[in-house]
Amino acid sequence: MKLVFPGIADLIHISPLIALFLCSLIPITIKIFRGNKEQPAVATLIQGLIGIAISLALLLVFGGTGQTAFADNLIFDGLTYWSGFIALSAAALSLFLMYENPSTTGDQFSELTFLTLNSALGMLILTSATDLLIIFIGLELMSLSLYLMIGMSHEEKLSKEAAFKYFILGSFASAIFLYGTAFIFGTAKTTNILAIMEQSPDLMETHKLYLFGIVLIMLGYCFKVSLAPFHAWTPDVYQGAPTPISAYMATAIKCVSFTSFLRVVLTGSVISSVHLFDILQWIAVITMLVGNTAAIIQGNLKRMLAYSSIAHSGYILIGVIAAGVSQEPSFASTGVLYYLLSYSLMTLGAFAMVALMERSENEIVNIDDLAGFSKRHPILALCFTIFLLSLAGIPPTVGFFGKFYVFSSAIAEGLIWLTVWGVINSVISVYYYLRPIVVMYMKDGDSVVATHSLHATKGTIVATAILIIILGLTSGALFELVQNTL
Amino acid sequence: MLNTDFLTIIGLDHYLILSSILFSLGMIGVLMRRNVIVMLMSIELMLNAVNITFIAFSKFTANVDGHILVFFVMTIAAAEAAVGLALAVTIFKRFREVNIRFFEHLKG
Amino acid sequence: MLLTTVVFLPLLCALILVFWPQSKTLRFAALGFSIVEFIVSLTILTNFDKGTAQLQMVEKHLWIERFGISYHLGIDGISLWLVLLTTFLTPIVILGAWNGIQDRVKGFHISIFFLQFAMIGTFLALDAIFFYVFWELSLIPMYFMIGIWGGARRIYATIKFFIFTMSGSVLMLLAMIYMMFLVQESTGTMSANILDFYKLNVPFVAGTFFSLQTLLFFAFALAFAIKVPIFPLHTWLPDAHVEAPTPGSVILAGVMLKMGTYSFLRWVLPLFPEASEYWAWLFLLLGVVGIIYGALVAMVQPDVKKLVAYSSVSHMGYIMLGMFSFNIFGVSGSLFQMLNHGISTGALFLLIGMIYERTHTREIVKYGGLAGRLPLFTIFFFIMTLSSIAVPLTNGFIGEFLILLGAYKANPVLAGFAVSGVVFGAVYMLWMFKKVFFGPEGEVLKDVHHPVKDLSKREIAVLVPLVILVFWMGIFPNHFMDYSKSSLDYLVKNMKQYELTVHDPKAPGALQAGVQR
Amino acid sequence: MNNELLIGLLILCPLVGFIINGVRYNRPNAYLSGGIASTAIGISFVCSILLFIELLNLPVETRQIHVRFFEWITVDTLRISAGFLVDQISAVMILIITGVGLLIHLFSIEYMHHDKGVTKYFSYLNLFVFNMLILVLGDSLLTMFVGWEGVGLCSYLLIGYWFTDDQKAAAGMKAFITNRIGDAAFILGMFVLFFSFGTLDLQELNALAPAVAETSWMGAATLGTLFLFIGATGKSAQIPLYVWLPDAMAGPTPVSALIHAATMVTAGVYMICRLNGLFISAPNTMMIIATIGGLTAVIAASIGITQWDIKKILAYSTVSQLGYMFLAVGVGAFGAGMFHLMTHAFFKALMFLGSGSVIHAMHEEQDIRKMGGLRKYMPITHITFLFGWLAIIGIPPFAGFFSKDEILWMSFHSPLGHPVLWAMGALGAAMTAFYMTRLMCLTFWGKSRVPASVHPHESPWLMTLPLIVLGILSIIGGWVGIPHVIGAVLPGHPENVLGNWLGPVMKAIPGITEGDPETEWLLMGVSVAIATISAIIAYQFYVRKTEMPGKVAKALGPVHTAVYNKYYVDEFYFAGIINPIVEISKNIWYYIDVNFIDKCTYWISDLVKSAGGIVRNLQNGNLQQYAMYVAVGIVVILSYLITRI
Amino acid sequence: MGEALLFWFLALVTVGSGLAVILFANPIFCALSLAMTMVGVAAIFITLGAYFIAGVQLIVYAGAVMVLFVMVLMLFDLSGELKAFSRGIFSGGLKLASVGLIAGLIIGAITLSTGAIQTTDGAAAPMHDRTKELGMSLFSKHLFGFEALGVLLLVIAVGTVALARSKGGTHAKH
Repeated sequence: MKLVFPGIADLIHISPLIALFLCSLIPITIKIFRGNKEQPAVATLIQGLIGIAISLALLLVFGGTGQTAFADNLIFDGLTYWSGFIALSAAALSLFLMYENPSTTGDQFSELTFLTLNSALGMLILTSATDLLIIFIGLELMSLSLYLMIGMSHEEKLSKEAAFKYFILGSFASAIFLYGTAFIFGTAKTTNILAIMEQSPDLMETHKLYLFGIVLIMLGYCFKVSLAPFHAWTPDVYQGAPTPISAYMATAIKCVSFTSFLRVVLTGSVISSVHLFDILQWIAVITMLVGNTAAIIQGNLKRMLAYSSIAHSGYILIGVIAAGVSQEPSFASTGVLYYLLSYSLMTLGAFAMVALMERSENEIVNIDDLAGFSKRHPILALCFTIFLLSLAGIPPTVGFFGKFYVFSSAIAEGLIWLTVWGVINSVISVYYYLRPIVVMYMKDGDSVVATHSLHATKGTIVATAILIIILGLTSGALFELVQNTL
Repeated sequence: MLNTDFLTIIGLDHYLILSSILFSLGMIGVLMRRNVIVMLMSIELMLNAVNITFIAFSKFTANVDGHILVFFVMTIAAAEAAVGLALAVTIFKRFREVNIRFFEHLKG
Repeated sequence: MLLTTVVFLPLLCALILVFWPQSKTLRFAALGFSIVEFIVSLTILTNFDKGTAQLQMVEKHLWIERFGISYHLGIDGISLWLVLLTTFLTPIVILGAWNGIQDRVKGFHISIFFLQFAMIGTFLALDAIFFYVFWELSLIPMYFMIGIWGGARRIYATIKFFIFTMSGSVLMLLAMIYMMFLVQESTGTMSANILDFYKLNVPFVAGTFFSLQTLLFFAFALAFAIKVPIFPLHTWLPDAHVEAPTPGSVILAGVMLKMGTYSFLRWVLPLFPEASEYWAWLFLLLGVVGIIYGALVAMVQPDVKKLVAYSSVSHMGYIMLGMFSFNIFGVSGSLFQMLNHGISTGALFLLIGMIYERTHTREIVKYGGLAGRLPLFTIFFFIMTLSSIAVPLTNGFIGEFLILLGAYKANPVLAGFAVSGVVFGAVYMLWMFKKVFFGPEGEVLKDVHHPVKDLSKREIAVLVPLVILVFWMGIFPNHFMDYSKSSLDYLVKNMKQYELTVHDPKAPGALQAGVQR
Repeated sequence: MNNELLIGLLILCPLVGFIINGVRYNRPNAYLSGGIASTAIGISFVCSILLFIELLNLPVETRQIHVRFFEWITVDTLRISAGFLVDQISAVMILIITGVGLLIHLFSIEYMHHDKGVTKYFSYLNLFVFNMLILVLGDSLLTMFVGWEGVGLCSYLLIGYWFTDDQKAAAGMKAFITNRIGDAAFILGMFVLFFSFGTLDLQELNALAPAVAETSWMGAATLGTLFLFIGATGKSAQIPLYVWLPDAMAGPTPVSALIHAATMVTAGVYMICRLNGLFISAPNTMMIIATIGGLTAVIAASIGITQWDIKKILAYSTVSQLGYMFLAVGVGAFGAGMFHLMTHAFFKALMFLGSGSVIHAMHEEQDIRKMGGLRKYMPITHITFLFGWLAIIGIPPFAGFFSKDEILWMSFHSPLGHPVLWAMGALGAAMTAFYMTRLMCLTFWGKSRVPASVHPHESPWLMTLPLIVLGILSIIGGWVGIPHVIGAVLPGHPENVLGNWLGPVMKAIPGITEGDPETEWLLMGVSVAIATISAIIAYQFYVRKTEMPGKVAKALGPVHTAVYNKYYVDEFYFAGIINPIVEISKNIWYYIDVNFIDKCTYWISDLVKSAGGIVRNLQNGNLQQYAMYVAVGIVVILSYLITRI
Repeated sequence: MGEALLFWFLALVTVGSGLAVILFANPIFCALSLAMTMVGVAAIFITLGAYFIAGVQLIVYAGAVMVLFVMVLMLFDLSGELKAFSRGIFSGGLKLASVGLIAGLIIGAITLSTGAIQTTDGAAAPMHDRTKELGMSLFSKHLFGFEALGVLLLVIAVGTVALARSKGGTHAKH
């Protein structure tokens, strides 16, 4: 039996992970030394941010080389690089929001920070893992931390329900994922997808169980990225969870899950079975329809954003399918990554807007509560408008270019029917994205932000809004940059 | 002439089918039991079924990695159980209820 | 740099206005900016070479290299007048909104400039995606304009407007992407450049809907047809017009609808010549149906503004009719009619806005006998009515005559039906005119406490340029048509192998096919 | 003097007058604004005379003045310039327009001086003259069309001049829209001609017309001329588009004189004369023109018999007389048509102005049942009106006799004519004599039925002067067209001056032969006799035995009712065409726009929303339900794969 | 033959107790049945030669996890719960049907596939202990996963404590 022991190079590769873990310990350690008393939240925030910053810096320095570590268990390629970048940034911005949100701040903020950073750690593992087992561990680390984070909300009813629902369904999906892993393990004799990649076409021919394994794994991913009909947890959980955590889930989790999904898809499973590819197309179509149609009739802003998030998963899946069937997947993958980036930006901004409206942890923000918002807060209203237009895919925002790249890659592969569904859905989506704008600008009311001191949240909003425009206009350069690393 | 091979020669099939039956039982538990704790138990049942699959494959393909996987899965299952029970306790304290149908405030 | 200036100056103005203090000077500043923009845009005219069909003053910078998308501006005889129309109408609209808009004045002017920016960009963009960006961008300010400053059902109208237009354009986006890949297939590099699109030979199979060129053709045509709007996709228009504030209606009718027809000329006809020709019957038919249908429905409207809105449907039907007759008469007529419609319908909306400011109603039955009390208003309205019903020596006549002439050449029977629009046009406009201005004094004039006053000096200043143009264009149409002649000639004669190049002023004469001296 | 300048002055003076009066529209000084307007027309009149003289000085072969000011529309082969052509035909027309126009302007000053909007009135009048001049001078169909529509517009404005009266405004609208129907056909006619002959230039069209008469109905010349003729029926109030003209009497009376008698309504005749070369090559069209003309002459005259409104009678008379003109051009007697156009301009303008004078005197009363015996009060008006009467019923040597006689003769004699056409003309002449005499009797003669409150008086000199001038013209105007048979027996052998003048630009009727003098004399006698008898009967009816008309009417019963109600044509148009269109419009708006297209969009949005509702119902908050979706999803996917692989 | 008998016996035990888990109305019985299942599974592991794993199974599952379950059950007052299953006949049927179909499909796939999986005959293979092999693998090839699991457990420990202490948790004021 050949034994491969990890060396110093491996440690360097995982240094972002190590840094993140070590830094995550700081706030709770301090709390222990302070006799179980919270330090000022701002200190925790800064420590958490420092942790993320260090990790991000290390990732940017050492990542993206395409090298593997720990006996091919991890890979640090462009996908890891960019999705890690997005996830960590989203984590940092979500921390900002948590810092100021009534349902997350104050008591136990240091534990929350700890969990946030560790769930980010899980994300980094997930996005870099090439072994289904490691993927599973990353998935669990990420999800379990999140279940706890949601459950820790100061809001007492809905958040508990949300956490529990998420937990049961998540575990259910994990079990299914694991069952699929088991089948793959049995048929391919390994769980490393780099190893599977080579034998995948043969296995697909010969082994039903392998195919089932792939399907079950995909369903596990579909659950995580909330694709219909495995999406049902999403609206409930997003609504029940504290807004910053919803933002975190909607952005970071989706990003890394999709990256990992993409990694699995790129093993060639999709190419070698045209039927899998059919199924994924239908899933994409149904997802978009479900998300968009349901979002139309929502009154609760967070719930609407949740359904919109489902719909966006559908769009992203189009890109994933394109990458799967493409001979040159880097093109479509770049589209997916760009979409993830754009989606993360605008969703974070939109959730930050929701957070801005929450006076207490029990506050439910309805769309109609925004009436007259633009008169009191023109800049914030403008930012929200930018988010919504970007979500709707109006140029020249990132949202438009995200869709453009994804649809382009799909058209390049001849998936025209799918893109037609995509654009039809983006028309449907316009309807509900316009509604908050209508309410903000065209109806009179006395809507105001919760308190005027939410500087971090406001800063997040303005920064994301500006980024949405800038990254939209410079999307070409960004696209090149990303594609060159893939 | 009745073929009794299936009864007498125990192969991979048997273990896999056993595990799939257990898995299904677990699924039924998650899908149909009203008590949240029993739902958690059912999830454990599902994970156990998966473990049988791993070990069976491991044995019949002479691949020791399966044991490692099972080891990891067990750990994670334990962790999941811990988190699940903690959440269950939390919501029980809040709702004084373990029937799943009382947790339907989030919908629509 | 001239075109860049013309496109981005409004955006700059909008930005300046963002930081402008909330005071009375705001309106003056906005007016000043818009006039400056108009003057700057007039310099295009002096630099324009009438003798060539090529693109002029082209500016090109690569934007998204991987997809061959570039920042690409250029002008030719087709877009020239539409740009000028846009810059011309903007100061008029701002001046016209002086009293009408009192709420969120700053936001309003920013919207106007933003809208102007997007519209000019649409007319000048020579890159598919760049064009699409402007195309969609123009929806947003108009959306706000209707939604914030509009009437009672403004929200319904504005959402309808947005979704209708958006639903057409998304398929166009797909078609554009597809064509970019077609370019890649034929040349090896992806490009969204319209000049590269022109070089494509998209396969066409007659007799089936599912041939590539036909599908692409309809993807483009649908987007533009909704914008135009062609019957039966027009129902957003009356709602949007009625609910929009006066400036919104003016710009919507004056320029935004032209974006659709312009795009037919720029994109659809040259890119998909076979499909256009094969399906021309459909558009001719819909054009004629639109002419008659719009006129008939306009006839029975109880609301003045809605009447004018339906008249737009009718007029746009003429434009489509002319365009799809594929001869120089029809096409130049429809280009001319685009300008006419912008001016006369824009002016009608302005006038309706003025009277609405005074009476707060648009119901025809409440008016009556205005001619006695408001002679000046009546005169202006009458002149615009004449232009609208195409009485000779007004601009409307030239356009309508040429269009019908072209249509007759293409299809005499349809032209025969279209000519009935001449009658119906007179019927609905004059009927309305009679009910509003003639007869005994109506309800709105009976309010002794709020006597309705005639036009103020400002309002006259708003209208006089339009009146001058009505007659100028009617009496000396060649002053305008000369500029577009080469381009249109070239388009009509070389539709099947339409290609444009960039005009080099130092070496003229390369592409002067069909230009008559 | 420079021709360009002359023509420019001729056309632009009225325009300048329009602009001056238009700018000072709210200053109600009749004398000043009337002065301005009349001066403008006066200058134009002088210019026309100068142009006429100029033309006289030119040799016959090149007797035309053609100026082009600028290129108006230039698109590919369509090249229309602002070009004006003065030749024999248009020279006559501009003289009539500016001459009669001047007189009517003068008349208007006094007639309108009480009116508050008088300046506006004069500006419209000037604008009308401007457009009329463009109509007659335009060198192509399109330039002609400019004036063609322009005069319609002015007519609209002037009919609806007293716009506060709903009915008057409606009359204006009716006129414009009816004209528009004709105009639409005119446009189609232009298209046909343009694409067949490649030009719209009048002279070129005449030259390019097929040399051999076209027998096909779908031939370019036939189709084109037919459309043009439909245009002419609109402008010149022929069947079926004549209905606007009687209503047009809602305008001020001088307007009726100028527009609806002397000038605008004759535009159709003028247009056909202008394009005689083309029309003559389309015998089918000619036949239709002649038939329509004859029918109109008879039907309008019959309606005229029963009317009570002085202006309505004159209006129907105008329609009828226009019918004569079309009859003339329809049989190829373009010269006769022009001749009658001219004499009609004189005597009908005279009669309208006379009626204006009467109405003025009667304080806006138009019903002839309330007049009678006005001879005493208004001698000048009476005398001049008498001349007009004699002229119109065709008593020699008054103007109408010569022109009408020539028409009747040609309708009989021309190869394009037919005895039936002659019969129609003769019948029309009889009726004309009857109703005009009736008008004279009821208005000027017999017992006075004037209400006590009204004190009729003679009009001031500014009104009577034009009457006198026109009265003289009604007498001598016909002498320019003395037919050969009469001229031969008269001392000095006066020739058919007008005919000779117009001759070079009129194409001869193919196959015409030298007429038989006896027949001509005979027909002449017959027509004079009919007119005289008919006039005497009318005199008997309305002066002597005033109970007779009632008896006759009773005897005729429904026929009389039908005629009295103008054959219910207006009613038919409303019930059969206009109301259905309005109803259909309402319905298509309601059913197509509101209930179909919008409903479809609602339906789509409802579909989307109900889909959302389904999703929402599925999302019922039940955790196990959610897990079930996962399970069902797995089942579907796995079974799909099993069945496919 | 004995091996077969053993298998069928164990299968019966695990499936039967698994069935009991989902059928008993009283959760305590469910928990005990689950423990029974775990033991049965451990025994199956032994028959498959996975002795180490069987031990871990007994310790972790049957020991720790089950105790946890039972303790939590004790915390709750479950007197009101008399029925085992959620309401809804239609959805219940659908759930059963879909699970049954899943099971059927997977079993079908299993029977179709196992032939192709190159099985080294389980009975023939020596039943030696693989614990050492396992340890080597764990600390070389699977080191990262192992460490990650460590982190995971720490996170869970901290997290559950935090959750239990949180405002809405067990110490919540009612």
